[in-house]
Amino acid sequence: MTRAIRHITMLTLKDLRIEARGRQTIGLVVVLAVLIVVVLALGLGSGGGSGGLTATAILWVAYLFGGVLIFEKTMAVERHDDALAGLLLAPIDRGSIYAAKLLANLVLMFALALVVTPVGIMFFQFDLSVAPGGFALVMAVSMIGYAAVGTLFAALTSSTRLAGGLLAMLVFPITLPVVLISTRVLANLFEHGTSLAGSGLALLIAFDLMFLAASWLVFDVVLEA
Amino acid sequence: MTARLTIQHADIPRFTQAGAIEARTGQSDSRRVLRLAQSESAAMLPAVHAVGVHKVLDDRPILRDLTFDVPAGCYAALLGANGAGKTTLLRLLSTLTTPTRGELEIFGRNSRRQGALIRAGIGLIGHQSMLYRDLSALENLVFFGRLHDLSEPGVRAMDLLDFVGLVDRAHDPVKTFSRGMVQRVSIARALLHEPRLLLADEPFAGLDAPSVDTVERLMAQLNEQGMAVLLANHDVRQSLRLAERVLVLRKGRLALDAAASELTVEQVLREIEQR
Amino acid sequence: MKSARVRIVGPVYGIVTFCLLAAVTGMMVWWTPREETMGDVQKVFYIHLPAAINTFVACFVVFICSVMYLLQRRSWWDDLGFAAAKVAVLLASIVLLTGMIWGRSAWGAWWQWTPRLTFSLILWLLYVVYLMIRPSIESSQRRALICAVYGVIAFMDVPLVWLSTKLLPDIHPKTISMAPEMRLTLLAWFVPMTMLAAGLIVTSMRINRLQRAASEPAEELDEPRLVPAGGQA
Amino acid sequence: MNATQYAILAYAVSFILIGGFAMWSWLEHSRLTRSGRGRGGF
Repeated sequence: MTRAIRHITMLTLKDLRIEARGRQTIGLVVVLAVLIVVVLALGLGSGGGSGGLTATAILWVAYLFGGVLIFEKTMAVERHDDALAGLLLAPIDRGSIYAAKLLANLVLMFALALVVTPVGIMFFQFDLSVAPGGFALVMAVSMIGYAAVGTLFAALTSSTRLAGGLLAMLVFPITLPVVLISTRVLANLFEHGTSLAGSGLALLIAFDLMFLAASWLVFDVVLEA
Repeated sequence: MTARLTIQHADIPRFTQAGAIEARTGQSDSRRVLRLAQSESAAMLPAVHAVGVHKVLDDRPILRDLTFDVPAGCYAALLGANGAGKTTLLRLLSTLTTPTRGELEIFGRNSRRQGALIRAGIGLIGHQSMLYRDLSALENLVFFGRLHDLSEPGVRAMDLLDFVGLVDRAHDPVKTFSRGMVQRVSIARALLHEPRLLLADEPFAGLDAPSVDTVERLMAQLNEQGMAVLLANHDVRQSLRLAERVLVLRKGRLALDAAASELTVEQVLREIEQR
Repeated sequence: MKSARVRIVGPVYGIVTFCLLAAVTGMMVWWTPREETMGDVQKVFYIHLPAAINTFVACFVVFICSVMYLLQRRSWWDDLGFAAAKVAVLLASIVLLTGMIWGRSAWGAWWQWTPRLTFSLILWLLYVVYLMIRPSIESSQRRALICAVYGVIAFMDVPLVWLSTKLLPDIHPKTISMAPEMRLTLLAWFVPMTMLAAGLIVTSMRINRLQRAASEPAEELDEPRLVPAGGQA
Repeated sequence: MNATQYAILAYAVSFILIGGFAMWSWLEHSRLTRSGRGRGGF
C-alpha cells in the first residue's frame, strides 16, 4: 500500500513538474475558460440571467471545456515519445497510473477554478458570500467526478487522431448529471438557503465513488492494444 | 564512485560526445555493468520460448504460428520487411500486449500470467524514446529508476549516463538532444533495472554513422556480459555482422531461423522479399 | 443449411411482427376506450411505454456486450453491442418524440424541463454519442475498446441520470388509473414492440457481421472459411 | 390541432421511424448477402 502511494506521489509530481516547466496547459486552459465566460457574459447582455444559477451554469461551461483540454494535454505528455510504454514496463500497478493522472488533472482543474471563478462572479454580480464553503465543496466534489470520467476517457482516446473532439463527445453526456445536480444544489443553496445535507450532495458523492471505482477497474484494460 | 555500484566503467570504453570511443584502462574485470547470467540458475532457461504464437490486431492476423527459442545470452537479429510483424513481436515479448493464441515464455515465465515478473527481466528500446522530453536525462532516469524500486536511483542513473557517455549532458532536457543522444538515453533507461533480455526495435533508425557505431558497441558489450539481445532491424548486412542468430519474419510467419555464420546476405534478402 | 433456415425464419418473423403490430394498432384505435380528460392523445401511451421498456432492455444488452467484449475481446460482442445501441437510439427517439407530442397536447408546449423528458433526452444523447463516435475511430480494435468502456460507463450513468432529474420540478402524471381494456391494450402492445426490438437487433447484428467480413482482407485470413451466410444462388 | 390529431401524429412519427429503420436494415442486409463477399453470419 505504501508502495502504491509512493508511486502515485511520484507520478503526480512528475506530471506537475513537466507542467511547471512548460506551463503549456494551464495558461492555455485559463485563457480559454476566461474567453468562454466573457463570450457568454456578452451574449447574455451582462447579468441578463438571475444571478446565482446563471453564474454557476456559465462557470460550468468554462470548467467543462477547460477540463477536456487539461485531460487531453496531460495524457498527451504520456503519448509523446511513447513514455506511457515506459510506465507500463515498470513494475507498478496500472491503477496507480490512473490515480496519479487523476490527481494531476484535479490540481490543474482546481488551479483553473481558482482563476476563472472570480472572473465569473465578477461579471455576473453573483454574491458568493452567502455560502462560500458550500460553493467550494459542491464544485470540488463535482470536479472529482468529472475528472474521474475525463481521465479514463482521455487515456482511451489519446491514441486516436481527433483526440480532443472525441473526448468532449464522450465525456459531456456522461457528466451531464453532475452538472445538473450541482447547479440545482447551488441554486437551492443560494436562492432558498437550503442546507447542503440534502440528497443532492449525496448523489454527487455517489457519482464520484461509482466512477472512481469503475475507472480503476477498467483502466487496466484501457492501456493495452 | 565506490565498489558497491553495479555499474563501473572498468572494462567499458567511454564514449565522447562525437561518438568516438576511447578505451579506458581496465581495473578489475569482476566489476560489470550487469550482474546477471553467471549467478542465476534461471539463466539456463531460454530467454524466449514461443510455441504457436498468434496475434490478431484489428481482425488482421499480424503474427501467425510463431515457434522459436532464443537461448539466454544469445544475440539474435529479427529481420523482415515493413509490416512483417517485427514491432508487434517485440511488444508481445515485452508484455505490452498478449498473444491471441499460443504460449509465450520469457525466462520460463508465462507472458499471460506472469507479466510483472517478465517486465522485471527485460529492457525495451522502442521506436520512440519512451522519455519525457521536458525533463532532463538524469530526471528521466531517476524517475524510471524509482518506478523500478531501485535503492539508489540517482547513483545508478549517473553510472548509466557514464556508460552511454552522456554525463556532461545529464542536466539538459531531453528535447535539446540529438537523435543519437536520445537513443543512448533510451538504452540507459532500458538498462536501469539490470534486465537479462534487451529488446531493441530498430535502434539504428535515424542515427548518423558515429551514433550507429556507438549504439552497436554498447549492445555488443552488453551481450558479452551475458545479456540476451533481440534486435529488430532492416539492415541485413549489419545484422549478419552483429548477431549470432537470425530470425526472418515474412507476413507474420517465421521464414528463417538460423545461425548468422551459415547465411549470406543474398539468402536472407531472398527470404525477406519472397512473395 | 444455415442460410436456408435464415432465409425462411427471417421473413416469417418479420411478417408475424408486422401483423401483430397492425392488430394491436387496430385494437388501440377501435376497441380501446378514450380517456376522458386527455382525449385520444392518451393513446400515445400504448407505444410510449413499451418503447421505453425496450429501450432499457437494449441499453442493458449494450452493457452486457461491453462487459463481455472487455473480458473476451471478441469482435462478435462489439457487433452485437453496436446493433443494440442502434435499436436503443431508435426506440429512445420514439419515446422522446411521442413524449414531446403528448406534452404539446397536454401542456401546450413541445418541451418542458420535467424529470422524465430530461431523462429521456439525456438517455438519447448518451446512446447517440455511442453511435456517432464509431466512424471517427479508424482502428477497429480501438473503436471496439472505446465503445465497450463507454457502454459500461453509460449504463452505470443511467440510474444517476434518473436520480438527478428527480431534482427538477415534476408535472408529469404519476399514476394513471386505467380501465381493464386499456390495461389489456397496453399489455398487447408489449408483444410486437418487444419482437420488433429483438428482430431489429438481430438483423443489425447480421449486417454488422457481414460488413465486417466484407471489409476484411479476405485473402490474408488464415482461419478456415465459413459457409457464406446469405443466399448466393 | 386537437388531441386526436396529436395522437395520429405521434403514431405516424413512430411508424415512420420503425419502418425506415426496418426497411434500411432489410435493404442493407440483402445488398450485403447478394454481393457474395459476406462470410459467416453469426
